[in-house]
Amino acid sequence: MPRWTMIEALNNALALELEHDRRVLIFGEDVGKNGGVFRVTEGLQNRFGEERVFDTPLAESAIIGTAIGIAVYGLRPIAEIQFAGFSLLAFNQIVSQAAHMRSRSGGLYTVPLVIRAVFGGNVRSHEMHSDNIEGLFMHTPGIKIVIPSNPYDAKGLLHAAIADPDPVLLLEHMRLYRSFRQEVPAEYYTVPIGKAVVVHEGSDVTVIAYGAMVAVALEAAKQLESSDEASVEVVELRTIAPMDEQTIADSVNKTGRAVVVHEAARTGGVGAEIVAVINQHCLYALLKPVERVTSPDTPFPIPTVEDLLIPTPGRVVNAIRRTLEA
Amino acid sequence: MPRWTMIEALNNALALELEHDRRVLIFGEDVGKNGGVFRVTEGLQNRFGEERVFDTPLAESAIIGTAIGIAVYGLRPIAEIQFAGFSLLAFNQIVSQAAHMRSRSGGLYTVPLVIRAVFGGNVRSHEMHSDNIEGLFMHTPGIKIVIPSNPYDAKGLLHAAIADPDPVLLLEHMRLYRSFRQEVPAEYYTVPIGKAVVVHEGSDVTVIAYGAMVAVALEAAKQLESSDEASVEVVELRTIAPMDEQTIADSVNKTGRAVVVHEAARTGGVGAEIVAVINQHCLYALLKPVERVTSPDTPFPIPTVEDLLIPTPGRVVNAIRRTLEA
Amino acid sequence: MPFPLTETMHQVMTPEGKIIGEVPLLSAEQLVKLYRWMVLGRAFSDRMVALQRQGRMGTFSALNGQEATSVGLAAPLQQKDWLAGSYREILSYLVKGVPMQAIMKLYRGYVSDDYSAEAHCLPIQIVLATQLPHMVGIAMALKYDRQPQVAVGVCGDGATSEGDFNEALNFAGVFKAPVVFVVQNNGWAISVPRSKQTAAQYIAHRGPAFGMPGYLVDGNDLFAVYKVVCDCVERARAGEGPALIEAITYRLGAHTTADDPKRYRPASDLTEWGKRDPILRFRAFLFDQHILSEKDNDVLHEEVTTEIEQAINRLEALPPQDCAQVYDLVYSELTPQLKAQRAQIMRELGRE
Amino acid sequence: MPFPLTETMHQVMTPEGKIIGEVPLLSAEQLVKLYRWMVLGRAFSDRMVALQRQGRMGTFSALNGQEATSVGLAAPLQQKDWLAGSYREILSYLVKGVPMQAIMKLYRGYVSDDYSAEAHCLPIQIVLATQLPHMVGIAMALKYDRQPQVAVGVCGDGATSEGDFNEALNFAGVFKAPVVFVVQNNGWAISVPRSKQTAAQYIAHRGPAFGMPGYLVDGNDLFAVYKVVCDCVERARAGEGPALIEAITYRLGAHTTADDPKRYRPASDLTEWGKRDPILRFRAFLFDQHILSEKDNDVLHEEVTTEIEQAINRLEALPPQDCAQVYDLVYSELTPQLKAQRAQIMRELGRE
Ligand SMILES: Cc1ncc(C[n+]2csc(CCOP(=O)(O)OP(=O)(O)O)c2C)c(N)n1
Ligand SMILES: Cc1ncc(C[n+]2csc(CCOP(=O)(O)OP(=O)(O)O)c2C)c(N)n1
Ligand SMILES: [Mg+2]
Ligand SMILES: [Mg+2]
Repeated sequence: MPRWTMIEALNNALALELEHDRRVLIFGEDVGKNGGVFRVTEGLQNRFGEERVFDTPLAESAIIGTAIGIAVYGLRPIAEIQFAGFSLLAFNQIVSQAAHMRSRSGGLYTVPLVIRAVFGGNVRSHEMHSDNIEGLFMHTPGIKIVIPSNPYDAKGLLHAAIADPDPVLLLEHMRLYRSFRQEVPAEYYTVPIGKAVVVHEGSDVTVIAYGAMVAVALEAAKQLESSDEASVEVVELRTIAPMDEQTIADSVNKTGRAVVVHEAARTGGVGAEIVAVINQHCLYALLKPVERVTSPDTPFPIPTVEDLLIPTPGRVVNAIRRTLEA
Repeated sequence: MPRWTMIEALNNALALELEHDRRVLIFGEDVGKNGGVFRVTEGLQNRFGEERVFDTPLAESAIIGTAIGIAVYGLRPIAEIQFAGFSLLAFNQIVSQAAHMRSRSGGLYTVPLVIRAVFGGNVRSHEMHSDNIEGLFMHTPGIKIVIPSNPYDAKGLLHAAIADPDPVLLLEHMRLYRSFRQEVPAEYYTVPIGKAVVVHEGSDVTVIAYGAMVAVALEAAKQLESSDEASVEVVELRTIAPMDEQTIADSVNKTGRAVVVHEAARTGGVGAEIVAVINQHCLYALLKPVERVTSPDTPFPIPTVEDLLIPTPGRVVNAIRRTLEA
Repeated sequence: MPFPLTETMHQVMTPEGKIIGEVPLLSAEQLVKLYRWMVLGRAFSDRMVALQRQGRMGTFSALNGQEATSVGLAAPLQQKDWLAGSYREILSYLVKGVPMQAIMKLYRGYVSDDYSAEAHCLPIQIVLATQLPHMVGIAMALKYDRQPQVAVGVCGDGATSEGDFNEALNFAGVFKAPVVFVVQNNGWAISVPRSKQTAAQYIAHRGPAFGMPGYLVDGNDLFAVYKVVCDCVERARAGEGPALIEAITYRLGAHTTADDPKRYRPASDLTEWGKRDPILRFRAFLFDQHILSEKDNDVLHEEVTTEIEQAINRLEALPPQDCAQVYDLVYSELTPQLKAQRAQIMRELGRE
Repeated sequence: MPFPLTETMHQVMTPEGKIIGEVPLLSAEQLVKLYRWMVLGRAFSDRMVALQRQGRMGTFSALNGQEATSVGLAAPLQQKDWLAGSYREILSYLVKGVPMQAIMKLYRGYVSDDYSAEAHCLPIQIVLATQLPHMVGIAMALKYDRQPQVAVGVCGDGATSEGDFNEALNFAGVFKAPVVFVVQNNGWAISVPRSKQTAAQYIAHRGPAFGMPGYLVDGNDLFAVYKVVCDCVERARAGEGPALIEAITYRLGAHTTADDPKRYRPASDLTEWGKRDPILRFRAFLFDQHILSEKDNDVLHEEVTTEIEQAINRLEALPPQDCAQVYDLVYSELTPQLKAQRAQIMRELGRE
């Protein structure tokens, strides 16, 4: 089996889709000849032609707006927003249009649209380039939000997103793009949307994370387990919306303690919803307040301080310890 | 003291501001001759001239974008977005620009901007006109979000928002605009931003609400108190961000039970953050899971069903009863 | 060479009913059908306003005065051509094949599940201008799919100030998409006059700025609108790219049933524009040419009234909106959250 | 009458250095100062790229090739005029009075707290085109305040496709705001050529569409840019409203240090545009006119290098960024949440 980075896995998935389904179109800023600023669409225009893979003018609202039309028509657009932070310019098209088309038309029209966008910190990017935006979209019924943590899932979730009849926002973490390789089947497969997964079993405390924070959670788990301090279960969400409440509840009801980790700011983030889910399903099992380890309630941390302010294994360990205190 | 509707109270506040501070400018769609589609700016252009109170072209992003420039320059713009749902078109200007200007400029520039917008259900409005958007903005450090529940607070909070050196989103509930009158001083006064208030004391359970849901919560409290079922404390947030965690915590630590009520959809809404706050400060006092009574995770309920799907006193009573079950 | 900044207003018939241009080649039957649509549009609009006053409909936007543009922009389209517009375009929607029931259900506050797939119209748009990029996308898809259809995107003069209007035109130009943009310039965006909406002399001048022709047309002249739309649609169909049409018309009524235009515009405007009434103008032509008699006209009006009343009766005989339906329409499948929320509300409403 | 769709490219000096227009009235000293800015811009840009390669700076966008536009758009401004642009406009910012330190701190990943109030520049914009409505707002405020200043908003060719670009122009026209828009059309938006950005022949044609004049200028001709900007700025200052200027130039380097232009553009382009190098062209003029000698030129280059190296030394001598500062900059006062979060991180970092 090939060993691929997340970029290679995504590129392979896109190529498979273009090959097998003529309805699939890929577009956005610089996705054509340039192959995307991170090379996720590398070689695709060359192989499948300018009609299938093309650059657009620099206008995020129109990228999503036209993609909605293309999807309503019956094709399978995959629109790239060059950096997730710039999806704010397409916010209305995503939230009031893509998400509502099915309801507004009484079910007549659907929007089988995939929006891909990169985000994520610890890479010393400029303002808005690293912004974690999942929390801004989580409050919008009608869209699904997916964030993979590894090449295998990235490919499988992308295939699932394209097959999904509803709009899916696939957020790809910049730091995971090339940081490691993994065995990835070269063939088509899907990873289900809407399902979380226990990536590490444990019994004393549950850490819930997604994207790049999964590795941070696992590292914290390793540290505490090697010092025999605690047995830590790590739940990876993979899908932010709709959230897999069952998997979270099962784990926390087992361990009685929970720590939520995300890279986004704290207030009103995904972590708040996770705490609400735990409150609803696990209150009687809960021994300590759920801890939220997040970035601060500031604009996304600037390069010189991001490594301090984005959750680190050390801060997750501290939080876990707080849940273990008598 | 005059008895004013919320519209009259807001109109009076705007007039006072225009009178006393030449830096105050009011603009937006139809705020001039027409006095706003709800008459909040009625008579102001006539009295203060077209330079102070003026209509703009129909473009929400530019309304907020120009308002940012006007605020950075040192004036005190009050920009109206005709219906809060259309603020999605200005989402980027609010979230990446107004909210970040202070940070981005190292504190050199500030954005003393007030954005006023109407929203709210149970009025049989068209799509997007009733949308509760506070949850979409709550995850953005750098802005404040204020939602009054009565004419007195509306006026005082508007004055406080204009005096605030940072951008404030003032969301005015359509149903509260004219539904009742209240004694309102004709003089300048402020109601503090960032402070919640106990609007009704009780001892068995805390209901946390804001905007039009305050009356719904109070009605539920009345019903349960008149049947001697429970003594209900009602906390009104008034400010959504930054949230007054202390007032919430004090009440829930006293009662041991909590119900959160909002008109917005459930997932990722303000209610999730409130539950997270309660989890953090009150877990050991909490006897039952916090209940969230909200609108469904659908686009805002359409006119024929909104009275059923937006929280009602009956549904709040049911939720309170669930928190009281053995 | 850039497309020119036109200052020529296309006109076939003067407000006085004098033919000064080329009358489109249409049979008597077709002409009466177009006229019937205009009459139906106004009657429908008046009836909806009346129903709103009685609390039987939600806030409604009358289209009176804009019948020629509304009909003229939709009539030249083939069934599989696509159309999208706002609340002011409902007559165009009816012409395009959307059932009256779909429109009425919307304003009655029901789920809008009566749009027919055959009409190829997107749901009535509320967020101004956002439908235009959708139509560009549909046009791009048609082109990709080698289909001979076109897409027509309509909006008001106010909506042209939105970013999406401009982004849509720019995309259409770049992708040479078979899309035609029609601006119903009715002089007002609620209380804001066209003169305060843009400093440009004509909205049509936005066309050349994005690499497409921009046309001006007398929007109260059915023949002129029909003709210019035909030309642009055929040009797009032939692969020659998009076009922008500014139809100059006037909103004779209030913006909506919640609006009071006396607050912001002089009554003299109405007198002025009343003289250019698109229906009277066209009717004068039909009478003149003996295509329609007074008697035919009366019959036609009666038929139209009956059609509308029957639709209202059907509407008001509908069972109340099932509140469970709104849960089912969010995604292709209910999420666990929606399933739980739906179950809970059914329980609380005693409808388990 | 609409403003015309210009096809005249303003030029004062041909690429070969021949004077074909009116040279602005500037003293020898002023001319050398302008030249010095161009030299400093390029040296600064080259140095930043080198520092990035050594890991001493973050991703940086070279401005090479665009020195004439960058200097020519800023030099005519008075101190209290306002300016805002993107990462590509840092030379304009330096000319306008922003300390080199402010720019360097930004790219070094520090809090940008060295912008000086006197420079009247908004922070370097990252979200393309969003600064333009801000400048319209500032211009509206200046007008309201009866101040004689103007605002200048700059962006690239790619940014003109954004809704905000168009909304800004439209507002400027309607409010007759004293604002001048300058588009640095450098041929590319990363890998997307100008020809795919819009179907219009010139971006300048967007001006008339919004009721303002649109000018075309050779962006590698310092005199031409200087002259057209002067004219538009003075026109705006005189209360005659906004203008749009399209400066046609070329990005000689990569889009940023993370970009590889060989993937998308032919090397021949560079040869072609290298011949029109704005610095060489202007230097030829200065040499010709004996305003600058070879020796002066060498001294000037040395001075500029020293200035940059000193700034780098100052920068690298700075203490590390205090992470507590970012908490303090969000609001005028720390919220209770930020206070708690700040305290907690200080505790966890052992910095109580
Ligand atoms: C994006 C957006 N902003 C504001 C509104 C509120 N609004 C509804 S209609 C209207 C005026 C529209 O004017 P115009 O585009 O000329 O269309 P007309 O009503 O004249 O047909 C406004 C401001 C809206 N629906 N959408
Ligand atoms: C709104 C937005 N979308 C996308 C980007 C990513 N991006 C950065 S620079 C660039 C190209 C800009 O081209 P242009 O406006 O011509 O400016 P230039 O870089 O050529 O000076 C893109 C797409 C961005 N910064 N902002
Ligand atoms: Mg109009
Ligand atoms: Mg460029």
